[in-house]
Amino acid sequence: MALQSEQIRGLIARHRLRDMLFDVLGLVIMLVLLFILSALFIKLAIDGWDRLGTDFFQGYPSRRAAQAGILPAWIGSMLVMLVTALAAVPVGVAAGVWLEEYAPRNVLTEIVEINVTNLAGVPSIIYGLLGLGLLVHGLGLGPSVAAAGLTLAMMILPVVVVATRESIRAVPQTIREAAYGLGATRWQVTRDHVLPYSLAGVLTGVIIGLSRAIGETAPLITIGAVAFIAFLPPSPVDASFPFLNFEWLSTPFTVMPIQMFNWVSRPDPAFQQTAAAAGVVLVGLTLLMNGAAIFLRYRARKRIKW
Amino acid sequence: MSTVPAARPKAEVRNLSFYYGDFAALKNVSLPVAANEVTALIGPSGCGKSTLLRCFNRMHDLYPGSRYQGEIRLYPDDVNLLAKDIDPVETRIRIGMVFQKPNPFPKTIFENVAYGLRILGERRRPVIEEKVEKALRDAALWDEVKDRLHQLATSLSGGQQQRLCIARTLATEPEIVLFDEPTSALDPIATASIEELIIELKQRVTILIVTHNMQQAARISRHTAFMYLGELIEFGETEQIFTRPAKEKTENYITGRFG
Amino acid sequence: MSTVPAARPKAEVRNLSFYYGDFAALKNVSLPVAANEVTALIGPSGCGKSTLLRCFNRMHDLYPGSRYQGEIRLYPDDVNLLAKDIDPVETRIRIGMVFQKPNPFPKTIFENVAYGLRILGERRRPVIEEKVEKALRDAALWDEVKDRLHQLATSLSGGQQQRLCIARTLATEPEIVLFDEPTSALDPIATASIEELIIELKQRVTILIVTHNMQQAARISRHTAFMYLGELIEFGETEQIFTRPAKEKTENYITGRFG
Amino acid sequence: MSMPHAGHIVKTFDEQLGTLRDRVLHMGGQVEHQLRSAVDALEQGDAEKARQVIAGDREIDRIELAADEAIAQLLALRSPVGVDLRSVLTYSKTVNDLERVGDEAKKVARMAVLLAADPAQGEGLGLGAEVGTLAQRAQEMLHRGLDSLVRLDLDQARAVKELDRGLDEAFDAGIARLKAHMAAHPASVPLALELAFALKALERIGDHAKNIGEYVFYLVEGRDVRHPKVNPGR
Amino acid sequence: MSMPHAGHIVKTFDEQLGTLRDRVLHMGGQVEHQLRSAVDALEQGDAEKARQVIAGDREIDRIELAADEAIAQLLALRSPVGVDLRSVLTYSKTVNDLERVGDEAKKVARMAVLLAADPAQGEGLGLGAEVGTLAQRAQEMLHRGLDSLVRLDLDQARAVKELDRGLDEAFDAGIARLKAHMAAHPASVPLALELAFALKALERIGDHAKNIGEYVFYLVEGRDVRHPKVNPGR
Amino acid sequence: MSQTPPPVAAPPRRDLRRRSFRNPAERLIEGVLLAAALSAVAITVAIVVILVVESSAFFAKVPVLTFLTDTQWTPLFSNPRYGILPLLGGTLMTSLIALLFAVPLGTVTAIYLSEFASPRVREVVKPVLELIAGVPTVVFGYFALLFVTPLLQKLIPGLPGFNMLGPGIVIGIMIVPYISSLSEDAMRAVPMHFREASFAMGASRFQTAVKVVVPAALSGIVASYILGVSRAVGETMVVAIAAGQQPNLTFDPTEAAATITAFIVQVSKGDVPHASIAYQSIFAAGLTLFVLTLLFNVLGYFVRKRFREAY
Ligand SMILES: Nc1ncnc2c1ncn2[C@@H]1O[C@H](COP(=O)(O)OP(=O)(O)OP(=O)(O)O)[C@@H](O)[C@H]1O
Ligand SMILES: Nc1ncnc2c1ncn2[C@@H]1O[C@H](COP(=O)(O)OP(=O)(O)OP(=O)(O)O)[C@@H](O)[C@H]1O
Ligand SMILES: [Mg+2]
Ligand SMILES: [Mg+2]
Ligand SMILES: O=P([O-])([O-])[O-]
Repeated sequence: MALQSEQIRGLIARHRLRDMLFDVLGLVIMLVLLFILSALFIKLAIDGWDRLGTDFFQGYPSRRAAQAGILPAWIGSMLVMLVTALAAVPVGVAAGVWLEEYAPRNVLTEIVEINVTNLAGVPSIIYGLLGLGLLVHGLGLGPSVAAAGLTLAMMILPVVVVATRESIRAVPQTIREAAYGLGATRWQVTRDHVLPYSLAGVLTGVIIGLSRAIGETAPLITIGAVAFIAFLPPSPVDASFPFLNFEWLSTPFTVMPIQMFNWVSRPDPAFQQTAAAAGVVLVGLTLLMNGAAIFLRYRARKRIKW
Repeated sequence: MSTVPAARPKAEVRNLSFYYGDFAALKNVSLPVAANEVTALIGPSGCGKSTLLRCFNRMHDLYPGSRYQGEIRLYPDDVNLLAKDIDPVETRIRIGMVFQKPNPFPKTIFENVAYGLRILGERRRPVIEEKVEKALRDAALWDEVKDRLHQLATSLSGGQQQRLCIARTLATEPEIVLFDEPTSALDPIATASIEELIIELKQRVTILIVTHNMQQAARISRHTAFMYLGELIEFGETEQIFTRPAKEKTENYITGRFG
Repeated sequence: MSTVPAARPKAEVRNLSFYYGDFAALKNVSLPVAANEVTALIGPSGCGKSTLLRCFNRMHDLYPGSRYQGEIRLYPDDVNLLAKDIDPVETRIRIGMVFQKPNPFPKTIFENVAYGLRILGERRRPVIEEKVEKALRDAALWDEVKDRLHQLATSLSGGQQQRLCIARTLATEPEIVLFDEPTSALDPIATASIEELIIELKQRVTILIVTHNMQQAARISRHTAFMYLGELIEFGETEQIFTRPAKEKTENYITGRFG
Repeated sequence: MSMPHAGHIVKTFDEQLGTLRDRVLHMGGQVEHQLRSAVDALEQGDAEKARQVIAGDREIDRIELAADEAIAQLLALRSPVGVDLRSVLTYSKTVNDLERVGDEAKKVARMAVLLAADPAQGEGLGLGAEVGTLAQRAQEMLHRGLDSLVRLDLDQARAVKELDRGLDEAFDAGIARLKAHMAAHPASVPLALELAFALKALERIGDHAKNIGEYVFYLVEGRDVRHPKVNPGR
Repeated sequence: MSMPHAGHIVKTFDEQLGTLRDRVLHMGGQVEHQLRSAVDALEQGDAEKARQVIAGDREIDRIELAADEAIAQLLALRSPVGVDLRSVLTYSKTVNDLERVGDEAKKVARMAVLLAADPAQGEGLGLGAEVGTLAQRAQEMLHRGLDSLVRLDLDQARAVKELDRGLDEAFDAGIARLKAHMAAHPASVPLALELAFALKALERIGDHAKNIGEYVFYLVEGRDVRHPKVNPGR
Repeated sequence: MSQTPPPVAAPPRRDLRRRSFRNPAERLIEGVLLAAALSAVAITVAIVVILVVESSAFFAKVPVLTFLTDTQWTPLFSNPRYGILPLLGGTLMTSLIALLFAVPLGTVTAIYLSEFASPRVREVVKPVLELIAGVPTVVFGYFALLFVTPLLQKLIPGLPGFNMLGPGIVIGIMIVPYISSLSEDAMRAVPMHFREASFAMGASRFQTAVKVVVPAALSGIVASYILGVSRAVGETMVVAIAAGQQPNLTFDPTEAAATITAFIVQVSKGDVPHASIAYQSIFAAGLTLFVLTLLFNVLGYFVRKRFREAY
């Protein structure tokens, strides 16, 4: 032995102490973080608690804080999400599939990849400017549900693409080779294996993307969402033929976070309570969605073993 | 190179060179593959064994940047598998492959074996059931799994998984089955059953196997090819290769001298 | 069980049982480990070879929920390695380990070998340099890497990486080195050099090796232990185990009959 | 019947070992046949039969070569260990001894040819009884030796050893009688000397049979029981 | 000197093969020594030396057992293939032949004891020249056979085969002379018969030496050249 | 002995030549997928085009040099000045505060979670952190304005209601989970056998973490910082709500200041006529922001790529 065991024991004791210190440090930091966050949420809940009631969900915005409700906001949010999901999911998943399963190794692929990565990092407000310039004015959609939905769709597209790619990448190459080895075509391999096995991951990504979209404020402000909307958009479903109605796409709208922003910005503390109430709803909604995503991923991990 | 006494060749590699980009992984390899026999490819790491094996079912076509030169003729059709007008997908249906790590699909045992049939457009449930059973029997797995056909394949042991992969390959009745180090992830007992299975299978199919384990080549193959740095150094009957190899390189390799 | 003719035991397992939770992975195993000899553990998958090996350096302590019962005595100190008052870290400094897959740290070759020394608080550069060189020489790697000590270890070939891992372990001069299937990821040539190395190393250290490859146990070990379902079935001189095993189970296993 | 090489997971290995074993036993049968024919030829003065034996030795040689090649292949391709290795080594040694027995049978047959050419002389030697006893014992030993190998029967193997003592005594007695006869009938010397060699051959056959019995011990118990004087118990 | 078993990555394997080879060559040396002593004893009528030879055969037996065990271990632990396997098989067969040579030397020594007890008789036999020639040839063959193994020298191995022919002729001549002598001097029969057996032993030694030469062909070229009649070319 | 194989009824051999009917379907699918992938490129192009086109009208009126060097940003004044520096300063200050807060906390948390915490703690804490990362930013804006700033006002008397410190810290809190989660992923991706090798040599947990795991995951960790910066820079709602709307070139964190993003929101909230200079100015500001984040993103991309190649 190079060292005497006495020396070694001393060394080990010192190392142990350091381990313990770091262990405590880490735990403390984490607890503090969690404490701060829970304090924040608890304050939010306390502030908004009184306003949370059925009226709140069924009421229209009002000049009087005590009567202000979020009906148009949450319906607006739902409609915008519908557009976003319908636009972003198929395109995002398809793009992810192309990148992982089809892309040849060439410049085009590299360009697409860099673009996706970059888009994921572009601040949301830039998407707002894009929506404003391209959709609202360029295509003349105006500050409508359609413009909002598409703007958010562009924003979460990279999220969906990246989530799709990552969960597809988790499918081992050996599984693909097994299927190809049996004589499957590229699309058969994708359809029968890659997509089914990565479905949970894709879904997780979609939910996380949508939950981001539902809480997003800045881009929608930029494209001109109005905070004060005292009516509902026309229903998408008609009683008479052709049963579907697309008028809602072109109506002005508001959404939850904008509503909340509007209330926060008012100096009146009563409105701030209302804002808190909206905040509680918003946090609840996103937590629910994220929770669902986490659960899905957890279950998928448990179910699929390679 | 020794001449092959193989009565009926099932395939024949002729002057095959293969390039990953600019790197020549195979250099002018020629090799017969006797029908209904086991032919083993041995050689040190990176000598091109797997590369050669994967030429047979055009696996390289899945990845960009590689290039074939030369022929692999398949009999009795007498076509060149590497020709431009040959469909790699069709090739893979007729030439099956079993991989190093058991890689069952994360589906049920039944669905794993049925998959190849479904690809071929088989829809009739009774036909599928019958063929799945036959394939599982051929892979000496039926008795072990017949009561749990609808459990996940991943619940099987390593050796069973590998036999399942073999059954999956057999279900579509390929003419040649390629094995790429099929037992290197398995323990000696599972290895022995796979070896036994391979020996049995040769009655039905022609087998080409890559193995790191020289003793394995010795145990199961009729012919052995020794490769080195992308070249075929020696090809001959296995017993000759292992008792009196003609080339010094072969002798050095099999006896554990500096390669 | 055969008695051991080992002159000097370096360690001795006494009535060791080991539990992962409620599952008994080792059942009352007793086994001497002769000093400056290679002792091999063989047996089918899941028989507890790795579990036993990892008891020697208390690797199980890293994961919760396992339990030892029995002793591993280390000589000449004559202490029980599994005793509560023995620090696993100290044990690991004295008993090195080499893993199945070569796992050099993603650092330079030099830093890999120096790692253990730095952990032990060595700061003097010349001392470190000297010991690194010695360890690399002992691992028969010096000549191959002396001109590229500051390149990344991952640029080495598999066999070299494994020898680097051995050098890394040797640098801190352990008394016992544990090998868990050190060559199962390597080709025959790299395997042979590792085997040669292990045989050389026994002059310096005592070696305990787990291997799936029975021939490997035959080639390099002085004593062999055959385990089955967590029990030690037979222990004896390797040549006896392989030419005339005393137990039928051993005979069946080594000859490839149903285990 | 205990077959030490049944039950491998890889059945081809069983087959190959079985084939080798059968080959060795077949060789044993052939050699027994050669010996019987040679002895018959000697006793019956049948030169034709003796010549057949002499010619038949080539077949034995051929079998030996084939068996040795099979053994080399088995060792090269299967790396047997444990009982499998002991079996192969036993077969290898047995083949060697059987070939020697075949040669000895040929010597006996050569003697038979000589005798047949000069039956009167043969009568004169009057050694029918001795040769008969020796031949019978040698045959029995060979048969039992092979039998012990077939059945892995250590009792039988031990019995062969016992028989060898008797054979040696019979040989000594035969030689003594021959010496007396030669001294008394100088004219018989040339033939008598050949007969002595034939007796020697029969005695050697006993030794080879004993060897086979000893190999069986090695096969079954893993201990080499040859040369007990230098090798006490093992 | 070409050593077929040098240069393994695992040097222990070289060592083990080397040890086995040395053991076999050592045995060859011992056997040569036994033979020389036996022949000396015979020629010099030195009973003491002859007895040493007889006692010394135990040592040969011991070496044989040890070598066989080493071979079994090498096969079990190293699974040799190719030239390594051929070496091991060659050593195995060589050991067997050497042991037989040892036995034959013992026989010669026994004869020497008998002769020494009755020197007058021995003189009378007057076979000094024949025995001398045979003994010398047998010794040379053995030496050359072993030499061809040491050097893997096929020319040498071939030469041994040539020599065997001469030995066989010398043996036949010797036996013919003996027959004549016995017929002429009936009193010499007992000793003469023993001498015949001794000559036979020397002749057999030549055969064994020839065998060793044949094994060298197998080792070097991988073809079995024994029994050329049934085995054309191979 | 090998018997001759029993005659097997050979299945009809399939023709190996390429079949034409399969290809069109496969090709169609590939085309659709490719189109989807190209949409990412299209979006980027659209962003660049919109930003450049709209701001080129702006730069026609305001010279680029002035834009980059003027220290005043007063587009809504009657005497408008268009110097981006105050907005840039505000953006960088808040981001810096956020990073000073988030990097140490995020890193320590990541190391703790990856190397020290028991699996059970990790299984609870990690999802919680991820949940936090999903909370809408407007809610954090609320916290910054109505919780953190009042708290800070107690510690720092005289702190104005709008300041950079409060939102900076809140952004920091927001990106801690982001950094810790990405860093922890990078550390988890370091194969277990490296740790086992280190422990087997007698290293302590801390040594293993610091000398083996962190270096091996370094580029992943650094990438998480860079992406964190990028997020902080682009963060809008917190600053729009709590940092004030006054462009103010200052490095005093207790002062109020506007960021680029806050300015854009401020303009958008009002009814800005299309094609007015105010309208165009937000695109100019947006272009600046885009270029800034692009730099970070590209840097992050390459650092991460190196990390992916490590094993
Ligand atoms: N996709 C690839 N791109 C570039 N080179 C490759 C690729 N795959 C393999 N090679 C190289 O081609 C050579 C042959 O590789 P191959 O996998 O066929 O070897 P192998 O004999 O199967 O080795 P192993 O026994 O390690 O599997 C090697 O030098 C390898 O580095
Ligand atoms: N962490 C663990 N938790 C629970 N059971 C375990 C764990 N590790 C191993 N086992 C079980 O303990 C038994 C012995 O495992 P061990 O890894 O020692 O086997 P082994 O002989 O080394 O096998 P192999 O050759 O496959 O490595 C096996 O049944 C295994 O399933
Ligand atoms: Mg293990
Ligand atoms: Mg013969
Ligand atoms: O013929 P043998 O040498 O065996 O007496």
